[in-house]
Amino acid sequence: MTDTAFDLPTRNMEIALGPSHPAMHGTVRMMVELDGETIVKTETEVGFLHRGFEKESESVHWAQVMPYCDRLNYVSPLINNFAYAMALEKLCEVEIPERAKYIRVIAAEISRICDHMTCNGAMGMEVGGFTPFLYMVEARELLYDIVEELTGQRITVNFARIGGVAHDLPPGFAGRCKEALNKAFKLFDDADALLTRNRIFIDRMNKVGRITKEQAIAYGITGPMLRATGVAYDLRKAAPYDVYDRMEFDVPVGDNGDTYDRWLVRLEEARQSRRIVEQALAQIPPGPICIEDPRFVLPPKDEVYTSIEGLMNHFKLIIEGARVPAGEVYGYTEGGNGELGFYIVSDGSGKPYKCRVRSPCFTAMQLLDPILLPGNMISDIVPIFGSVNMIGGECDR
Amino acid sequence: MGVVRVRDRVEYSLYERSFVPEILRGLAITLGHFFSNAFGNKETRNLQTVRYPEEQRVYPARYRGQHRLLQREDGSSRCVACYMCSTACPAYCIHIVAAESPDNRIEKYPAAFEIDLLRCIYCGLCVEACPEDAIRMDTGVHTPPFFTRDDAVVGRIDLLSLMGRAGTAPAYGAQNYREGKPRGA
Amino acid sequence: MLFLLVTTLLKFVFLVLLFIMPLATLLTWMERRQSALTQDRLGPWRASFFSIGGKPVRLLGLLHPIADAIKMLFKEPFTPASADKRLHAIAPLVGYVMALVVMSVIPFGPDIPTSILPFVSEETIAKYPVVPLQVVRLDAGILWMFALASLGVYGAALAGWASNNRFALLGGLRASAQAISYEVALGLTVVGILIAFGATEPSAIVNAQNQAGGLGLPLWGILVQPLGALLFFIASVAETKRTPFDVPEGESEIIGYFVEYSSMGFGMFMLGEFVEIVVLSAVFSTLFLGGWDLPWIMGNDSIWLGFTTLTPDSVGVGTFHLVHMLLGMGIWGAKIFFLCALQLQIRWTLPRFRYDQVMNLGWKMLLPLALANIFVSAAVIWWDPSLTAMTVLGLGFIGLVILVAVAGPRRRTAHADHGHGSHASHSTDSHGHPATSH
Amino acid sequence: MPSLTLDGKKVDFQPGETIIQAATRENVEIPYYCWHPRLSVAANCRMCLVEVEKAPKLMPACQTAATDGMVVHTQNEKVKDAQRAVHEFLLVNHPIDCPICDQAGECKLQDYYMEYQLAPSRVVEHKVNKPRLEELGPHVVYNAERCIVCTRCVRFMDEVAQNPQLGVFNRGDHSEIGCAPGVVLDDAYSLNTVDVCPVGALTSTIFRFKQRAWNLKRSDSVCGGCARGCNIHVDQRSGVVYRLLPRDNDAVNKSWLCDEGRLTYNRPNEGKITEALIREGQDAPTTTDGVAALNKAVELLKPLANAGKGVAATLSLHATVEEAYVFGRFVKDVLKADTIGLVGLLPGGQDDLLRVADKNPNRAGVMAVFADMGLKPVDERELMQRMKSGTVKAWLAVGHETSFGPELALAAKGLEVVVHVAYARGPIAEVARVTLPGVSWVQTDGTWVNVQQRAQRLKAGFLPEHDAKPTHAWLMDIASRLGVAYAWPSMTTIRAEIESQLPSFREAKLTQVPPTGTQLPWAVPAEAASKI
Repeated sequence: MTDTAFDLPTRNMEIALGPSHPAMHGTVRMMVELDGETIVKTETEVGFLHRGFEKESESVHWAQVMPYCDRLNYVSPLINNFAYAMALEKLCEVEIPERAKYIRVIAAEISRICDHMTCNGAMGMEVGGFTPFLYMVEARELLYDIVEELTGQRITVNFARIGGVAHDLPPGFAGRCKEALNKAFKLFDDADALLTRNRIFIDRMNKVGRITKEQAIAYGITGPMLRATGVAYDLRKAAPYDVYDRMEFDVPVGDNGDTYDRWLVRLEEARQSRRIVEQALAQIPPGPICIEDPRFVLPPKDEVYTSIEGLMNHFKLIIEGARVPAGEVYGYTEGGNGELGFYIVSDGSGKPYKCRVRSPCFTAMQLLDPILLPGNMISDIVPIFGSVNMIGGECDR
Repeated sequence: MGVVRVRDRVEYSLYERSFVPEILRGLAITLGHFFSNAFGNKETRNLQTVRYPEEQRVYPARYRGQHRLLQREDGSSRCVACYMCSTACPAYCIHIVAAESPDNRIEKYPAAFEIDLLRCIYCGLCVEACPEDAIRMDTGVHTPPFFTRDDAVVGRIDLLSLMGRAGTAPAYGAQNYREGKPRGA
Repeated sequence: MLFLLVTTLLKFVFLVLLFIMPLATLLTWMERRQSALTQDRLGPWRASFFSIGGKPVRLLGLLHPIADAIKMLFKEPFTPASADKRLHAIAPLVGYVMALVVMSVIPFGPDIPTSILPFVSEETIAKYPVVPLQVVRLDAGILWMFALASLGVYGAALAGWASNNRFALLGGLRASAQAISYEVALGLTVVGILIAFGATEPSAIVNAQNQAGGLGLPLWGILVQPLGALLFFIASVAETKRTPFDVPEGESEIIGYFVEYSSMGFGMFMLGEFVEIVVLSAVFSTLFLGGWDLPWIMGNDSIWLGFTTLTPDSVGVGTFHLVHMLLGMGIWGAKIFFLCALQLQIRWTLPRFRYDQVMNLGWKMLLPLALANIFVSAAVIWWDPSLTAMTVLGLGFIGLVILVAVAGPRRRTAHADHGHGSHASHSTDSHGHPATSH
Repeated sequence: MPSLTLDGKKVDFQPGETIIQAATRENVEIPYYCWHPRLSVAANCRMCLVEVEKAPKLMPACQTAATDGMVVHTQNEKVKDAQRAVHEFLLVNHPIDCPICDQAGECKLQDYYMEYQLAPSRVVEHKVNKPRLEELGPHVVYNAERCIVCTRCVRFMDEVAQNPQLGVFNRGDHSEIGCAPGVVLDDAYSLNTVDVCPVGALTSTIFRFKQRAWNLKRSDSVCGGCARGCNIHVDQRSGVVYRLLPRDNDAVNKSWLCDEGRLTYNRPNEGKITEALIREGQDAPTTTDGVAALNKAVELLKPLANAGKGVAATLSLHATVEEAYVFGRFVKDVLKADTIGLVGLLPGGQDDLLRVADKNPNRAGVMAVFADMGLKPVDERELMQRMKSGTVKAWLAVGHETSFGPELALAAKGLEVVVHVAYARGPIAEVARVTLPGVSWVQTDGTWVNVQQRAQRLKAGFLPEHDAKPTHAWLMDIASRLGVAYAWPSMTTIRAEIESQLPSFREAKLTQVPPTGTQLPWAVPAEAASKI
C-alpha cells in the first residue's frame, strides 16, 4: 500500500469462512480480514465438531472407549485404536504377542497410507484438481476393502484390544493386500503425475504457508508438517514401538516447510508405508494375536460357553470392565498427522478416570493464525489449511 | 536412519515453467483413463462404481452387518436376556426385557429384545459380549434405510428371522477367536 | 426483404435451437459422463422416464439433462432479502445472451448459391446471389465478436454485486478483472491471423484458410499461427471462466459469484458456461481450424483428393451444393464437438490458478508473447507473403512442443528409485539422486 | 491391649475377637462366604484361610480367635494357593448360570474369582445336577445347583428370625438347603435369606429377572413401611424403583429388613403422577401443564385464603419434618388457620424384631412440629364430620397416604375446592379439582423421626420427572402467588429455621443428621424398643 494523499480510504473486508464451507473439512470457522485478496488477519475457531470424546470416555469401560477412538482421526482409525491400546498396555504392563505387533504395524501403515491419500487428495481437490482427488480416494477405497476384510468395517473398525488385536489376518490376506497396494499405488502415481510437476500446482503450493524448523519445534508440531521443515523426527524411528525397529524405511524430509514440501513428504511417506507393509507381511510370524490375561482380556469363547470360570471372568470384564491398575501413563504413536498420544489416568476401576488425547492436528492448527495465513491470498487458505490436515474428530475431540 | 529429502526429486526448470508439456502429459493420463474406461474391455476397465440396488458388493466374511439372534434347535431364541450385550454396548442401543420361562432349564428369556439401529455403531462388542452365542452380526447385509425412527428399532422376532450367510464361519462362536489354545490345555 | 428475413430466421433456428442449445445441454451430460469415466466412475446413467418391455430406457444417462432441467425449473428461485432484486434477476441472462449473440457472425458452412433454392424469384437471385451460412455477415465481424463477448462478463459482475454477498462480490470482481485482462491478450493473439489472412470478416478468414498453401499443406490458422492459436485458446478458456481459470468460481475458496442463485438462475449461469464453451470452440475453429473446411477432402478451391469426382458437372449443381453444404456443416460441427470435449478434459485434468497468478499469466506472459507473435509473424509474412514459411515454422513449433511433452524429463518417483524389495543396500545417500535427466 | 501381627503390621484387638474381625477393622481384606458379622460362625466355606505362624496348617480366619503375639499372613503365596484351590472347589459343581442368575454383578463368586482365582477350569467331570427352581416360600426361590451350602440362610432363620424354617439336607456334594416337609419359608423376614446368600442360590420372587444388579443406581433412604424407619438402599433405574435392600444401622435395623417393608418398593412406581391433573365438573381428571394447574389451584384457594376457617388443610403422616414445618407455616401464614388435619395409615401387624404397629413413618416428627407450632391436629373422622356438616368448604390435601382415602373422597364430593398434592393417583386425586404432582419419599430430601425418636435422613435418589416437585416447593409456589413469599432457597435453610424456631428440635441438629441418624433427646416410648 502506498500512502499518497490520493489513495482512496478503504476498509478491510471481513468474511467468514466456515463453519460450513467447502474447504473447511471438519467444520472450522475462520474470520478472515481481507485487504483486497490479501489476508490481513485470521481468527480460527475450532470446536464445532466437539463430541466430547474425552468426557464420554469417562462414563464407559476401558474396552468401550475403543469404538469411540475410531471416530477421532476418522481417516486413519486403526492408528487411533492402536495408540489407545498401547497406552493401556503400558499401564497394565503387558507385552503383546509378536504376531499382534506385526498385525498392528500392517494395519497402521495401511491406515497411514489412507490418511495421506485423503489429505493429499483433498489438497489437490481444493486447488481445483478434482481428478487426482478421486484417484487418491479410489486408491484409498481399495485399501479400505482390505481394512474391511481384516476388521469387519471400513472406518469404524474397533480392531485393537488390550493386549492384542481382535482378529487374525484372514487366509490369503498377504496376497490380496499386495494386490490392492499395487492397484492403489498405480492410481496414486497417476494422481502424483497429474499434479506434482504441473506448474499451476507448483505455483499454488511452492513457498506458500512456510514455517521454519524453529517455529515448528517451538509450536510442538509433529508429523509430516514438522518433517516438511527438514526435521527428520518420526516416532517410529525416534522411539520405535511395536516392531518398527525391524522395518527398513526412510523418513522423508522437506527443506522449506511450505505446502509443497508437505505435499511431497506425504507422498513419499505413503510410499515408505507401503514398503513397511510389504516387509511386515513377509516377516510376520505365526502365533497368538492376543495375550491371555484374565484380568484384561475376555476369555476364549469356548471357555465362556463351557466353564463357569470362563463365564465369570467374562461377566466381570463386561460388567465392570477390565480393571486397569491405578496410575497414569502417556502412550504415543506416530499418527497420520503426527504424534498421536493418549494420556490416561486410571483410578484402578473399570472406567477411565481421564482419557486425554494429544491430537497432532490440534497443535498444528495453532500455527494458522499467527504464521501460516497472514500475508497470503485468500485462495491460499485452502491449500494451507488442507496441508495442515485438520481432522475435526481429532482436533475437537 | 534413512532420510529422504523430497525436494531433491523436484526441479523447477524451464520444462515445468513452460506449463504446456506437463499439461499435455496430464491430458494423456486422464485421456488414458477415459479411453480405457469408455472403450476398453473388461480387463482394462477400472470403474469403481457399483450400481447399487441392481449390483451389490459382497461383503467380506468378517463384515459386521445387521445383527441377528440365533435360535435353538426348537426355534426358541438362544438369548436368555442376560443383558451382557446391552451392558457392553457403547451406544446404549440394546433394550431388553427379561421374563421367566416355563422351562426350568432355561428359566429366563427375553420378552422384548430391541436394537435401535439408528443408535447402533456396529462395533461388534455385543457379539463379543454374548455368553450364549445368541447374537451375531454375520448376516452380511448392511442396515436397510428407514422411513421412520420406529422402523429403526428392530425387535426380537425380526432379529430371530434373519439368517447368517452361508460359508461364513461363526464370527466368534464355535471357534476360538484367539487361535491356538485348545480347551482344557 | 422477405427472403432475407426467412433465410436469417432459418439460420437462426438451425444455429441456436438445433445446434447450440442441444449441444450445450449435451455438454452438461458430457461434462459429467466424461469426467466420470476419466475418474473411474460411472457418472449419470440412471434417469429414465419410461420403460420398454419392462426395462427402463436409460440411454446412457442422456435423459439426465432433461431431468435436471425439470428440477431447475421447479425449484424455488430464491433471492436474498438484501439483494438488488432487479439486477439479481437479469444478471444470469446477460452472459447467456451475449454468448449466443457472438455466434451470429460464425460461418457454419459454405455459401449456398441462391439459384439452387426453391421458391425464389429471379430478382431475388440477382439481388442476393448467395446465401451465406452465417446469421449475419459483418465486415468487422471479429471486432464485433470481441466487443460483444467482453460484455458477457457483466453477467458475473452484476451477479456478484447484486447478491449482496461478500463471496459473490469477490467472485464478481475476480471475474471482471480476469475478463478484462484476458480481453487484451485475446485481441492481440488474433492480430497475427488478421495479418496472415488480411480479413476481419469471419467467413473471409475461413475461405482464406480454405486454400492449399505451399508444400501441399493446408493454410489453417493453427499451422500459420501455432503460438497464436495456443495463446488464443488459453485466453479464451480464461474468458469462459473454466478450470484452470475458474478463479471467479473458485468453488473451494469463494464458491463463486453465483453463490446466491438457485433454480433456473443458477441454471442459466451453468448453461451459459456451456454455451460459452460452444461459442469458444466455434470461434477457435473459425479462426484456427478452417471453419467448416477439411483440407484435402473438401474446400472451395481445392478439391484435389477424395471428392474429385464430385463436381457440379458430374452430379448437378443443386446436388453438389447440397452435399457440399451438409458436409461443411458436419465438419464444422465435428470440430466444435472435438474442441468442446477437449475443453472438458482440460477441466478434469488441471488444478486452478490463484487469482494473482491468473493476472500474472495474462499480463506478463500471454501479452508479451502475443506481441512477440505479432512482430515475428508480421516479419515472416512480409518476407514470404505466401505463408509457406509461416506454415513450416508453425509445424516445427507444434512438433517441438509434442517432442518436449513426449520425451521431456520425467520425475523419478522415490518409489521407483528404491524399487521395493531391494532395500538391503539402501542408505542415507538417497538424496544424492539427480532428480531429472535433462 | 493384646495385639497380633497381621502381614507384618501390629494390630490391637479386643480379647475374644477373631482374626477376621481384627483384620476387617484394619481394612485387610480376607475373603469369606459363610461368615457374617451378625451371625454365628460356621467356618464351612474355607475361603478365609490364613496362615498363622506355628500353626501346622492354614487356619480359618473367621473362627480362629486372635491371641496375643499371633503372627498372621494373609497375602503370601501359600494363602493365595489355598484361596485359589478353595475357590476352584466351590466352582466345581457350580452351573454355568451367570446369564440367567439374578446375583450376577453382585455375586461373591464372581468377585472372588477375579480377586483370588483368575484361572481357567480344570474340571472335565460332569457337574452334579440338583433341583433348580424350588420355591421355598412365597418370596424365595432356591436353586440348589448354585448353592455353596454356607448355611448363612439357615443361621439367619435360626438366630435372627428365630423361626427355624430352613435346614441343610443330605451330605457331601448332595447337600442342599430346604424346608422340612410341610414347612414353607413364610417368615416375615424370609427375604433376608436372599440378602445373606452370597451367591445366586436364593433369589427373591419380587425382584427376579426384573433388572440386572449392575444396571441399578443406589441411593440411601429410610423405609416408609412402618414407624421403625429401617435404613434402606433404594435401587432404581430410569426412575423405576426395583427393590429396597437393608442398609446397616446398628441403632435401628442392624442389617435386616422385613418382607413387608421390602414390598413397599412399588409404592413410588404405582400410579405415579408426574404431570398435574385437573378436573372440570364431574369428569375424570385430565393431565395438564404444571403452571396452569398451579394457577388454577391458586385461583381456587384465593377466596378462602386469610379467612381463618373454611379450609381444611391436611397433611399425610408420611411427610418429612421439613414438609410439615413448611405446611404448618403455610396454614398459619396463608390460610390463617389454627387446626390441621393429619391423615395416615391404620395400625397393622407388629412383631418383636422390627415391625411396629404404627405404619406411618414420621408420626413422631410431624406431631412434634405441629405441637411446637401451636397447631391443633384433627383426625380423619373429624374431618369427614366437618366436610359433611359444611363447616369446611375447601380442602387442601397434601399427601395421599391414608387408609381413609375412599371415605374422605366421598365426604369431599360436595366440596367446591379440593387441591391435592401427591405423587400417586389415589381416591383423593379422583375428587380433587387440581392435583399437583409431588415426589415420593425416595426422591425427597428430608428427615423422618422414627418410633424410637431417631431423626433419619432421606436422600433424593433421583430427580423428579416432568413437572413433579417436592411438596414444600409446591406450597411455596402457591404461597408466593397468594402474597406470602417465603425465603427458603434450600432445604438447609428450612432445617436451620426449624432448629431455631421449634423447641423440640433445638438440640436436634437437623442440619447435621449423619447417614445412620441422630437420636433425639425426647422420651422414648417403651413399646418402641427393638429386640434385635
